[in-house]
Amino acid sequence: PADLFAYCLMLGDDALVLAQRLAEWCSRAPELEEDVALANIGLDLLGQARPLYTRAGEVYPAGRPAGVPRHVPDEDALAYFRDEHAFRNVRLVEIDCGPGPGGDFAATIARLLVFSSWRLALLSRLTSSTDPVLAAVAAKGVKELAYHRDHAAQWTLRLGDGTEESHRRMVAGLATVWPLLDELFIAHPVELRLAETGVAADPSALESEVDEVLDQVLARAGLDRPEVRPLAPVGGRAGRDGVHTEAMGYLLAEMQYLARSQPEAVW
Amino acid sequence: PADLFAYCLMLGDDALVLAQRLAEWCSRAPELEEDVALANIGLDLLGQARPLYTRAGEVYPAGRPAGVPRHVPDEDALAYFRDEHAFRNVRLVEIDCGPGPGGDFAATIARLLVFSSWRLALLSRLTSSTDPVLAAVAAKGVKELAYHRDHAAQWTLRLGDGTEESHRRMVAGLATVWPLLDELFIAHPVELRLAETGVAADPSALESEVDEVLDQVLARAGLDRPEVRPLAPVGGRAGRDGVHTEAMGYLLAEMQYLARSQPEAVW
Amino acid sequence: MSERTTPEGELERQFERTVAAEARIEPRDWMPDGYRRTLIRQIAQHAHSEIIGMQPEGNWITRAPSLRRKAILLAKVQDEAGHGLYLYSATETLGADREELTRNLIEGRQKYSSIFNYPTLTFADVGVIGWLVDGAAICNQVPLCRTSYGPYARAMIRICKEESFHQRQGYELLMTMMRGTEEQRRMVQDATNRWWWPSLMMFGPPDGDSPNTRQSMAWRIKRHTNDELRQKFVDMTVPQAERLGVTLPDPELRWNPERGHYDFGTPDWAEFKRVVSGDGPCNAQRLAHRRKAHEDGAWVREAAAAYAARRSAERKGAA
Amino acid sequence: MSERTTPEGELERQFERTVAAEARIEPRDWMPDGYRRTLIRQIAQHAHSEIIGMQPEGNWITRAPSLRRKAILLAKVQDEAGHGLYLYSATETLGADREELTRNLIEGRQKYSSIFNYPTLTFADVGVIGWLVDGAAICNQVPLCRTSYGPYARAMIRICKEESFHQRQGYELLMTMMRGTEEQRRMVQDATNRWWWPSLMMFGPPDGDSPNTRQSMAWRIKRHTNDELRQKFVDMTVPQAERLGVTLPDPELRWNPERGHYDFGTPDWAEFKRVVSGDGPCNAQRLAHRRKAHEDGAWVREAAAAYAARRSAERKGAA
Repeated sequence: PADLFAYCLMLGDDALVLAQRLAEWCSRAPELEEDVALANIGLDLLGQARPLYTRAGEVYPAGRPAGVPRHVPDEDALAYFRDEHAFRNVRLVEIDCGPGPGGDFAATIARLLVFSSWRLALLSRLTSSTDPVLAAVAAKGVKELAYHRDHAAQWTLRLGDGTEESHRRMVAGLATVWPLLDELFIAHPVELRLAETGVAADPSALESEVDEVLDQVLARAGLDRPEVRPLAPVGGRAGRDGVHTEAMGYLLAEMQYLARSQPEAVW
Repeated sequence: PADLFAYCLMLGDDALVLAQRLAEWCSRAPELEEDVALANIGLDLLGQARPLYTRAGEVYPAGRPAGVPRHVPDEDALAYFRDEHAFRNVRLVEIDCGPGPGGDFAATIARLLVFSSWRLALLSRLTSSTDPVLAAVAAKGVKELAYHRDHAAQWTLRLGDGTEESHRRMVAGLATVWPLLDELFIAHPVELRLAETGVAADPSALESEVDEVLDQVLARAGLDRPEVRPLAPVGGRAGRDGVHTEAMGYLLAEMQYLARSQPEAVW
Repeated sequence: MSERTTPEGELERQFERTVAAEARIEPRDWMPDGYRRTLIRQIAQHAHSEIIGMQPEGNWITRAPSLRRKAILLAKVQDEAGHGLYLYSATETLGADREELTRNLIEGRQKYSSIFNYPTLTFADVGVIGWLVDGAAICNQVPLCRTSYGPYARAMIRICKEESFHQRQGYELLMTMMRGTEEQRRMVQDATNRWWWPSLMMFGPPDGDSPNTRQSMAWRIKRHTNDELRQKFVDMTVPQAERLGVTLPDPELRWNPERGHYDFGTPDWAEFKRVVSGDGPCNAQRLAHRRKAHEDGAWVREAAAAYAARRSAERKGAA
Repeated sequence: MSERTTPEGELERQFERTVAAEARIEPRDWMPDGYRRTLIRQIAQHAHSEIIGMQPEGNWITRAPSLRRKAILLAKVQDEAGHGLYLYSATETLGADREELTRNLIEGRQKYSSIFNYPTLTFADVGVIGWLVDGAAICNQVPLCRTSYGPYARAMIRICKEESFHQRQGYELLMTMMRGTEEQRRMVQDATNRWWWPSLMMFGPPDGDSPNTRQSMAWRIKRHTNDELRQKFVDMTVPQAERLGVTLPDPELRWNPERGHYDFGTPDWAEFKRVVSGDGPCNAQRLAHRRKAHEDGAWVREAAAAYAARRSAERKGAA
């Protein structure tokens, strides 16, 4: 159950943290249609995170952060009262790809393209997970992710094959996120153990499928695969081990501050 | 004592919040000398805030935020465990004047010019406060503030009379901060009551002195006083009443998050 | 124009008959220039209000204190973007250009609802905006569902439905907070104090000072006067405040059994005028935010247009 | 050059005598080109390290959990900027140009200490950087206080004094945290685990792989080999770790009574090479941060230069 707990957090944290990043765009997107679209994608991801956290709390109550008042549901205890090192998301979702100074709309699209291609492949496999909640989340999620991937691919075409400026920015955006790509396919021991029992999917098995999708989209958009080296882990540990980039602490401070300031409050 | 408590918070919060904003520049300044200078100014202001908070805690222990563990000193209880509405700083110090997207070095200098001219005038009067701690903080502070004002004035000259670009940015920077100027001279009832007993200074009496300084600096820099209207209060309430701009919540979330996440910790 | 006087006169009588019969004017129908101009201005201002209105609540999405509230809030702000979209579409049926309207907004030539020039200072503001601001908006907008211009009326039907949903969610958040801690109750009361008077001002100046009302009512664009709507809002809201357990910050507020309505104090109309004319606590901030988003996004819109033009040229070449 | 062979040879002997006598070379003295180049490179890299080193700790200034720690940290990072300034000044006495060196840094042509390519993940990292990273830096730098080039040696005396102060502050923070909560002890141990091996790598590759060491030692620029300094650091640090109550993450670490030193494991030199060559967890981030600050500040530096030029022209006009 500790493994399943950890695995639910991995899948849930990926979704929550990216939803948080996408929510930053709200009222800042390049056009209204995109405000709507990015919010929609964020909502889908939030909607995936919540049952995953609830499932995590259910299978392994010992994992609930200590000292959180009982009226706080598991999903909020896990989202708001875990410290940075207990977050299991891949580092791709936490970096600033805009609207902050670390990126722009192109970097946001580049990340969404990579993330949704990968997560779609992952959830497709999880539809047959032996854990019923994972299977259900995955079944719903694949439809959502297919839309997210399509949305990102459409924008990759428009930006890659739009103006000189948009091409230049799309190239830079891909270079921003590509170093985080490798980490997506590195299996954590928890994933490997659960994959054996049919609960999880081994992410290393997704690489060629995802690569193919990305290559296709990039080729159609007139873009090359960036030649950048992967972002190193820290002492062999990365996102799945709770070791994040320096951006993560600021993200959590903003997200968790109110909940932690008033732990007894009821929302 | 509640009045003196509130007054110490006003003076302390002005200093702490501006120090926080200046600290954001650290490693981001236009030249190393300026990294050093802005950090120095921030340190002076932090150094003013700390005894003011300690004094506040001393004269009115009931003002200490509830539930903060006893080992946390008053200065930290007040800086880290008060909610936004209990912060009494003027709104000038909290807005983003750079390095965030809300400003740039020129806006930072414009704010520093206005703030330090005003606070120097204020502390000059407080050197003869009947409260010994205020008088001591003021006596030390006037020397510091004289340097801050001089530093800001020098940069105002360089930027106002530097290049076309720097002139344009300095004009914009002044326009960013000028709407917050009027608030500096509006006396809060606490200030008026304490001014009568010689503890505080009535800020409305500082206006002509500060105006003269600003006019002199601007004239030498070839800059005009911006023609902008003052930023409205909210239902008649502004910074001194605990009603802030939307920037304040984010500033506090970043500043207080760690302390609040681990209230039992010892630093 | 003079040569078409007779048919024009006939068209105008036809238009007036349609309006008087409570039937709908549709985009292809003839309509007087003043009607068209009034509608474009009003619908554009309404659209601008939805778009600017994303900011005060959007301010709390990344900081919402529970996942459920985060999802509700994100969905709500998304709906506001959607409302803006329908409304801009409605102006396009009248021949307006969205890009031009957006420029009118960000260059300060067209207004938006002044209520959004106040800051959201705590999470309770999110609830109070739902309760009071959406509540007032609904009072204003329900009659617009029967407004004479078809596309506007249909947009309003959809919008009103979603806004009542938002209003209930806002009220429910406040109810939950009032059952929480002392500090939460303080936050709700404080937010109520700050938003009450601005909400009353949402109905516009007193009828004596509202020059456009008469013509708009004749055209069935508007159906009630500002003061009528304001009274209706107060009557509806006072019992809600009581159920919630908050005090509305108006010492003159009391039930008047003779009128069958609540009496209430006079909003600070001088403040109203200041905020409308640009001097509210957030006017500059809201416009700067919108302007920045628009300008930062210019390269994206240009890329999309260039891409679409190229694809369309290719299709023509292939045909 | 050949025509000046004799005086040059004389100058070179003079230089070598000065160095061998442990006296100081000063800016106006003759010095071999290789000595000058080596010094410029080494001092510039040291300056770059101070400047880049502002970032990992600077990352916690706005979030420091007490006002005292905030002030200590801000002052420390400010000192690092100050160290950068002295060191760039020392390179200027050798004829280098600060702007050019800065460009070398931000364009990746000159290195800085690889230790700063690791992230600071918790506030304990601030303490551990003081303890281990400043501790290792001091081991490296104390001998430089007697280095043969005068301005460098004098800068190092001042820097070492401040760094020992920082080191004590870092250790004191960790001591305080270890007396705090369980979570704080976990943070200190975790930070120690992450920073220990990178700290050992600060002394550079093993002596067998360090090609420049011999010449630098002959010139009295360097006085101990990498491995000697590394051993000294380990010997100094192990008892400190024990006092603190943390475990150093090296199973091979044990006292060797025969050698009178601690034996310890081999750092992951493959990782070291990757990080030096640009592939650490933060290399790209650190450089991008520095580049952005430099580029964003260009208009300020230009304005200051234009202003200074104008004032100086006026003074000349007046004279």
